[in-house]
Amino acid sequence: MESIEGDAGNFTVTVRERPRYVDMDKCIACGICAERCPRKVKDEYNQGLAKRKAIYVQYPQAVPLKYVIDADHCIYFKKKGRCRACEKYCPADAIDFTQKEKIHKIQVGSVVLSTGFKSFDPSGYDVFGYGSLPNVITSMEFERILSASGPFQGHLQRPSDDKPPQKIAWLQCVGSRDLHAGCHEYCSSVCCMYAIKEAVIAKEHAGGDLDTAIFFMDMRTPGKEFDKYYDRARDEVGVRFIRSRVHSIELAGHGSDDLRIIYMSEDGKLKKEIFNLVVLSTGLEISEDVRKLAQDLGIELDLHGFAKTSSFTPVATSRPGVFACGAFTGPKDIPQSVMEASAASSACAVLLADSRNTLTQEKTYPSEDPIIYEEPRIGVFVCHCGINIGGVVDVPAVRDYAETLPNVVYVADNMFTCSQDTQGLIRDAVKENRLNRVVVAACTPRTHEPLFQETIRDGGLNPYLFEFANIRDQDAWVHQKEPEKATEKAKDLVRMSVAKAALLEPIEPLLLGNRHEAMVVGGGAAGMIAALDLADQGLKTFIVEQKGKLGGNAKYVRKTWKGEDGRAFLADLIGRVQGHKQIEVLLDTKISHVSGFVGNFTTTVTTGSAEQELEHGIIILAVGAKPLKPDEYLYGQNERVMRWHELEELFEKEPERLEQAEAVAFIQCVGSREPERPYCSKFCCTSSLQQAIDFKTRKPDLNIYILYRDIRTYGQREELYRKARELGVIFIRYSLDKKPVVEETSVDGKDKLKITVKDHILGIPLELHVDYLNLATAIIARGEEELAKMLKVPLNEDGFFLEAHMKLRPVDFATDGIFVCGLAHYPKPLEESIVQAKAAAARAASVLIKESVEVEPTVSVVDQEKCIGCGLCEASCPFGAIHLVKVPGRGYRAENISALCKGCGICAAACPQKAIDMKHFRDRQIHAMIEAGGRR
Amino acid sequence: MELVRYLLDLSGIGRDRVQLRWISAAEGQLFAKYVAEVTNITQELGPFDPKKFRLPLAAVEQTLNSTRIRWLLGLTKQITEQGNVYNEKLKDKDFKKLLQQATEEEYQKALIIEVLKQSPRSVREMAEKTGLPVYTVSLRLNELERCNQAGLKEYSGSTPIFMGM
Amino acid sequence: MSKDIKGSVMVVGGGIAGIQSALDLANSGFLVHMVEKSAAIGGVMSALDKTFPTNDCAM
Amino acid sequence: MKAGNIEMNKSFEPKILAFLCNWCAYAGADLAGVSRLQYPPAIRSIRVMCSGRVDPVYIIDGLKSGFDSVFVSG
Repeated sequence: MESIEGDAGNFTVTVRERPRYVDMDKCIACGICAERCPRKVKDEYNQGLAKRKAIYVQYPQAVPLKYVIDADHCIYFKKKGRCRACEKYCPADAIDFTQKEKIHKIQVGSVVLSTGFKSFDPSGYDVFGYGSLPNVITSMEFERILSASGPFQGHLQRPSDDKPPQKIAWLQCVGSRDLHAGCHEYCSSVCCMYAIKEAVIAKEHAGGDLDTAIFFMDMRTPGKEFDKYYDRARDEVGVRFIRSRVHSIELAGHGSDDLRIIYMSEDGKLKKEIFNLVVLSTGLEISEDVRKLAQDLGIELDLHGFAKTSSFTPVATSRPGVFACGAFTGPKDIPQSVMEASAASSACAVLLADSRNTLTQEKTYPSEDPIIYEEPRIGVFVCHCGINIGGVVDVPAVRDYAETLPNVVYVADNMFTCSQDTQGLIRDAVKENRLNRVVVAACTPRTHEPLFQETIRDGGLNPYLFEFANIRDQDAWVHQKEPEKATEKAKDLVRMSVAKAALLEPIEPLLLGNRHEAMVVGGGAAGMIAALDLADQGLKTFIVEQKGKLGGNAKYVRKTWKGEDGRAFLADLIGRVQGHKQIEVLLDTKISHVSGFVGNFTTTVTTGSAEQELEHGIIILAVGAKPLKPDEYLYGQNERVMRWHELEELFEKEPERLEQAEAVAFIQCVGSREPERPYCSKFCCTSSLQQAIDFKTRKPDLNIYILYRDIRTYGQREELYRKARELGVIFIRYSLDKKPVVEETSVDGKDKLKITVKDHILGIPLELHVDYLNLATAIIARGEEELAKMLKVPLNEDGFFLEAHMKLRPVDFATDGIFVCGLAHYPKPLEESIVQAKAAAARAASVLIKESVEVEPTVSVVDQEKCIGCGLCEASCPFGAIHLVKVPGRGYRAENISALCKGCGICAAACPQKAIDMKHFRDRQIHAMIEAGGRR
Repeated sequence: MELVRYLLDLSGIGRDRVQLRWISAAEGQLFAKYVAEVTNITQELGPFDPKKFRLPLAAVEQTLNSTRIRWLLGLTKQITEQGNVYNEKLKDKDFKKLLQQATEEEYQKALIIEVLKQSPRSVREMAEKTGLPVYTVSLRLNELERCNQAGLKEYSGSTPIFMGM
Repeated sequence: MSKDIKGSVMVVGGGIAGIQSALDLANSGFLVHMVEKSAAIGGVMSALDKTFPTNDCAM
Repeated sequence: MKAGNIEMNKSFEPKILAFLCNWCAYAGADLAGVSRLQYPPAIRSIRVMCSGRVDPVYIIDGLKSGFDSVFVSG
């Protein structure tokens, strides 16, 4: 990308397309060129741990799966016209050395920059010996070592002698949270998580005896389900966690490749330990290329090189119409990147709403081939899923077994059946072998069935001529120590699926009219942002709020951690919502009933005693959460003990209180990260630090103590931690088994609080006398069981709404047309709530703008010949989806209302006449599965 | 499902061959625990030989497919919550009793039908094959005759021989 | 802000964020041009073995 | 004798037919996989949209077909 000219809504972007020297239309990705290419090059994709050729594909599942010539290494380009081996051997005549660089000028309405990050390069960091000690590697290198498609096919071995290591150490914060030249001050936000994961997976690969140790300063696992993983890694998997900063690494001895780590333990003692392999948890940084690009495009960056954004418009860059998401705006993990990506798309959609659908066209499918009605011809595809399945189940044996089953005419096994290239293989196999039923044995239909249905649809088959065999989630993964039995089970499951597949029949799609209104539940910041993003696209939106006014928890945010004015933002937000023509706000309103489905919801709401029905196409849940009222540390018993924003409000109202105070303390993790609530509330550290800095700036001689377990100022928030320490805020770590004790006392006639806590560095109990104590208490769910039940969406163990997929679908539910954002999903700071709200709006808008929605056609069917009109089905259906209709001359007969039917099949089981059957789960299909499964 | 378990007890197969457990999408741990539990129970019971239980299995299946039982099951809610055509509401306990009695009768009839499918038999033979008391066989046979599901075939001496219809 | 608004968006970078953005935009009725400097999309995530905290395969 | 009997039975590999509701038990079973919880390899599951779909006859069908027991989970 070279430059952007023009204004938001109409940019001309200049991009330079580098030549591939391979004709994309001709290349068939057969790989002969790479086989013949004499030039070997270090493979960047495998972090230089393996070699590739000068003509290559990045990785076997690459999209597009087309070869490319690396002109920097190709002999033809280096030695003017020599070699040309690839050209000679290419069967498709795809090599084209004459390709030139092309300049494109493309007109677009807006631009999204998702340029990502690069891993910190520790070469310049000589204390850890990276580059000189072969068994000191980076975390990205370790990822490739663990990967089944990596240089060692997933066998755990170390670079120096290819031997499996017995002891591995991870060093956290390499290049991050480090003020040395060339390093970064910020926390990279993801390294704690990936290090724990790598340690757990390494132990899984090595099978038991491997010792793993993670050297860290603060364990920062603040995300949803993150602390549980950490707890499990430590308590069940046996990963060792050593709180220390590593001093240096040296060779263990002459002639040995092992490494001695010299580190300072928490109590200040110098310790040494020998490891076979050391992994550096390198941070994330913005590359020089991206910095330069930003400069050329006129995008402002912060001092670390990340795109400058406001907490309130977290995906907008300094240039109107240009948006940013992912690691370009700060170090972050996959779910947060995915949410930002959706948020950026929402921001574009708001900007370009008037020109929607002007340049796009609908996807078309080949018409369905009538061969589907012929005798069953089944194709079976068995997936290795890297080593996920292949490492346990004997995949080739399952494939060969499938070939012996009745009606099976084609079998194959694939490394990753879900990859783009395999989809092509499946489509081709369907056409070439006239397959009319397809079975895939792989992960789980709950995530991947839609993908394969789409694939066979592209191949000319009805999507319901597909059947899944779950041999990963419910086989390979849960029988890791019994490979033979797992293989037997896989064979049985494939046999059952093939038996059902033979009886599958095509099902016609069910299209229903779609409403274009949205209902947002909750009028806090998240709810309002989501509503505005939809309303700004011209979509009518209802906000249903239980309380008497808008605002929610955002009113407590006086300032964001970046220093922006939270109250002004909230006032502006409420004003925009109330003044918007497309938004209808219903205050003091409760939801009493919800019926319907995506595109056609009807919700009954009550305001006081008045009841009304809202009709809408989607639901966004933004019901928020609340802070815990603790029953410890004298909260509620002594007025000097407060929580969250109570102390700063007190100091605001009565500034003399701050003037007179000599010392204040904060206790972190009150009610969080405890057995009862094993999760982190994510923004308490930031909040307490912000307050501490504020107090200390206003009254420099005030003593401030922060009692913490880990300081979790992830990302650029680390600045606050540094600043607080510089200002002289005192940090004292405590552990869960030795919580601080708070007592009332008086000093020189003044009422004080005495806090006793064991200091980990000095090893002795400290007594602190403070005027005020502020507790950072857990953020807890509101208890939305009833709402969850009404909408049939799940809650997790902690009472927060559970999204469809933790990483890839962070605002969706498995139930279509319902989305979640804000604190209802998990505790998070305001800027992340805003991102998630915009993401929810983006996902919701993509449903709302459609003229019709396609619903699952796997509904019940009534055989009116058998039906006697008894009405038992109508009485038993929980969804009101089947009723009796008058049939002239025959009395009443049952009829299915497809739009409401969830396909549960209760009616079929209840019918005394056996007149009801379920599409795709027909009686005879299930019988066939049972019969096939029982066979020995 | 409770009814199936009741029938499995009646037929000597044993109710524990069917296990029911409720879990939610978030309870992976519980799922693993339940599978271990059900596996254990099954191991304690030992292998199931469908050949040995051919007759009771067929009868149980027939009972479950019988119009009477399917109707009763379908009407459970109506009878216990809204009342029958005479506006009588049955207590859960009473309804359960009624259902069990109906199930037992239907099962006995099904056994007799299954036995008669093999060949025409006398009442005593039927009692022997089904394991039911002679008196019970006579009662059920009577009902079957009324519904045209069984009938007199011939006399062997003075002993009547019945057949399925 | 321009008067002639184009119904298209350019997404720069084909990692997980870029892909998600592009998909959401395309599903909302906008034409998307994706620009990626390497020869394939997928970004860093494609090189990860498994992902935290579900241990799903990154591919 | 009885104890010995049970011991013997323990060694047999049961085959259990499982009906799992797509939204609850099947999802829970997937989660068990994601969490790598190990359990005995005895079950052969059939996914249904709701455990209410499980006609009692299916259970008898399972026993007739050679399964040692039937597990219904919703």
